[in-house]
Order: sequence, then C-alpha cells, then structure tokens
Amino acid sequence: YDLQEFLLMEKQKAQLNAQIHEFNDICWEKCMDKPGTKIDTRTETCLNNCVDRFIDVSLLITNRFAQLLQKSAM
Amino acid sequence: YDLQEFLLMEKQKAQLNAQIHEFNDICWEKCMDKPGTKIDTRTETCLNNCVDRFIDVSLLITNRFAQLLQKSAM
Amino acid sequence: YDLQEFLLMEKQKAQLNAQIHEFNDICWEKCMDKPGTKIDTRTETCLNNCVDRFIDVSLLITNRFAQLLQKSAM
Amino acid sequence: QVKQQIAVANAQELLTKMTEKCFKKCIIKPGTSLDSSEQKCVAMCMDRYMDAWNLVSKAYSNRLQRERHRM
Amino acid sequence: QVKQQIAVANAQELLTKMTEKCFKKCIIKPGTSLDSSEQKCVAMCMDRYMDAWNLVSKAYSNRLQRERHRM
Amino acid sequence: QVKQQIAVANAQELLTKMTEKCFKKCIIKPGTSLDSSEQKCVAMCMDRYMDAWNLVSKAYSNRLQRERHRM
Repeated sequence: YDLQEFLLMEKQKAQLNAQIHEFNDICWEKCMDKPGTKIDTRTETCLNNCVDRFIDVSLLITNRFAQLLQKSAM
Repeated sequence: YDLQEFLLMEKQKAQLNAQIHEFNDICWEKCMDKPGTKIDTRTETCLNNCVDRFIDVSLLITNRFAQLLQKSAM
Repeated sequence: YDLQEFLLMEKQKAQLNAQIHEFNDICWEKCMDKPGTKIDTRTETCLNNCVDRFIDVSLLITNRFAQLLQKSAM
Repeated sequence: QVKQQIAVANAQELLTKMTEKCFKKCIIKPGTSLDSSEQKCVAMCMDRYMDAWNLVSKAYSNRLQRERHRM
Repeated sequence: QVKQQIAVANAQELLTKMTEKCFKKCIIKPGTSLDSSEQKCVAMCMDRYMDAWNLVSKAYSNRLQRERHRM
Repeated sequence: QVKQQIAVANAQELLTKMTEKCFKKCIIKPGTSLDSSEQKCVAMCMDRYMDAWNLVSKAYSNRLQRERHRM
C-alpha cells in the first residue's frame, strides 16, 4: 500500500463525491417539493429511484450510442 | 503543414465543438417541446433560426458594448 | 509594494468580480421581470436586498454547518 | 492521437448532455424501474438530440461561411 | 493532507450547493432582513439537503455494488 | 498586463452572461431575422443588466465594509 495507490484512491473518492453532488442536484430538483421537518417516505423513495433511474438512462444512452457507432462503422 | 499548425487546427475544432454543444443546449430548450418520431418542420426551422438569432444577439451586444466603451473613453 | 503583493491584489480583484457575476446572475433571475427603460425603485430595492439576504443565507448555513461538525466531533 | 482525444471528448460531452436532457424530459416521476414507455421516450429523445446537434452544427457552419464572405 | 483537501473540497461544494438551493427555495421576495420564518426555512432546507445527500450517496454505492456483482 | 487581462476576462464574462440572459428574455420565438422590437428589447435588457451589475457590485462592497467594521 504505497503513495501512488493512496493518491489514486483519493482521486477516485473525489470523483465519487463529485458524482454524488451531481446526482443530489438533479434528484433534489426532481423529488423535493417543500423541505419539511423530515424527509417523508414519498420523497425518500423518489430520491432512491431517481438515482437508479438516472443511472439506467445513462447506461441505456451509452449502450445505444455504442451500437449506433458500430452500425455506422460497418 | 507541421505539428504546430495541426495542433492549432485541432484546438479550433475543439472550440467549435464546445460552441455547438452550447448552441444545441440553448436551442433544444427553446425549440424542442416533446421529442417525437422525427424532427418536424416547425422544430427544424426553429433550431435554424435559433442559432442565427443567438449569433445576432451576441454580435449586437458586443458591438453596442464596444460603442459604449468608446463613448465613455472620449 | 512589490510584485507579489500586486499579483495577490489582482487575484483578489478577479475573485471579487467572479463573485459579483454570480450574485448578479442569481439576483437578476430573482428580481428582474421585464427589462424596461430604466430600473424602477422596486427592482433596485430587490437587487440590494437580494445581495444582502444571499450573504445572510450563506453565513447562516456556514455557521450552522460548523456547529453541527463540532457537535458531531464531541 | 490529439484528434482522437477531441473526438472522445466530443462524444463524452454529447452523452452527458443527452443523459441530462432526456432524463429531464422522459422520467417525470422516477419509479422502481424504467418502464417501456420511458425507454421508448429516452431512445426517441436521444435520436432527436443528435438530429438537433447535426442541424445546429450545419446552421452554425453556414453562418460562419456567410460572415466570412461579408468580410 | 490530500485526504483533508478532498474533505474540505467536498464540504465547500456542499455549502455552495446548499446556499444556492435553499436561497432559491426559502427567499421568495428578498426583504430588509432574514425574517424568522425564512431563517427556519433555511435551517430546515439545510437539514433536508444533507439528508438527501446521505440517501443519494447510499443509493449510489448500493447500485455500484449491484453492478459489480453482475459483472 | 495582469490588470488588463482581468479587465478583459471581466468584460468577456459580462458579454457572455448578457447574451445568454437577454436572448432568453427577448427572443421568445426565433424568427428569420431580429425584428425591431427584439432589437430594442435586447438593447434595453443590456442596459438594465449593466445597471444591475453596478447595483449588485455596490451592494456587495457596502456589505463587505459593514462586515469588516463588525470584526
């Protein structure tokens, strides 16, 4: 476990955090209506689903884009 | 046609692409209502005009700003 | 008054300008309805208050965050 | 290789923007899975976004040429 | 020290986002001072934003784990 | 020269923001040319944006001074 490994892991942590900030930004706008005294179940479910569906959309688009590229290369 | 020229041209291409991404972002919001099975003529016209009018506004503002600066310098 | 001092001051000026651009962006959206032949008193008051309240919110959040951190560290 | 890097950067930016725009347009209320109507909407949105990109790109290069002629 | 820099960067980004989002949600018409209802709204909004951050963070790491298992 | 670079960067940022904001406010439905009412709107919007910039800039520097006195 040396310095390079440590730096790489810290860099990945930073990227992970940046990604969480971005998801939180998008899903806050999608799910949070008026902030109340606590997060209700509906909002909690929405936030969980929002992250998963955003990743689904991202994967769907990336895979479909790769397919289109392949088709056009043939 | 040497390396420097090649790098400069590639840089310009990158800037051009960044500009197109920005225009597409703005004009997508302005012109696209609900994505359908194809882009209809109204949306196509809107997108074309959107790019041209955005450039018009940008030129108008830049030129007027230069004039104001000149006046205030006299 | 040497070069380093000069560069530091110029850097601070740049940060100040970036901050003003950000405030102006936020407060323009909050206060400006339709741009008229001049800024009316209501809009002027709104812009002034907007800057001050934004800074209030920023201070409130930063201080409260520091308190929460301290509590969780105890 | 520089060329390839730019092409990759361009595709990446396109994918990021499409994901963001099409998520906003097609996923109104995020459910427990992407249902088939959402999937269809995303695929259509993606095609239209690329159509728009091509149109905008052509409109911009046309304008650049017209401006060059005027100078 | 790298670790600390990232923690600081992360906290700073969180503070910036919270300020922006909660100003937008709680200060509808900026007055001559933050009144008590606005202050309460900002405090509540801040707590909810951090709750949301934790939920989103957990949902994301759960998903990453599920994807890893599938591979 | 550093000074000038900052002044140029500042003006460029101002031009970029004004173009974006005033396009959004004044060009509701992009037509085949900028008509005279759109041109008038853009000119007015530009003047108001610079007014707002000056007001915001003064409000901010006033606040900075007040905060410094309190310390």
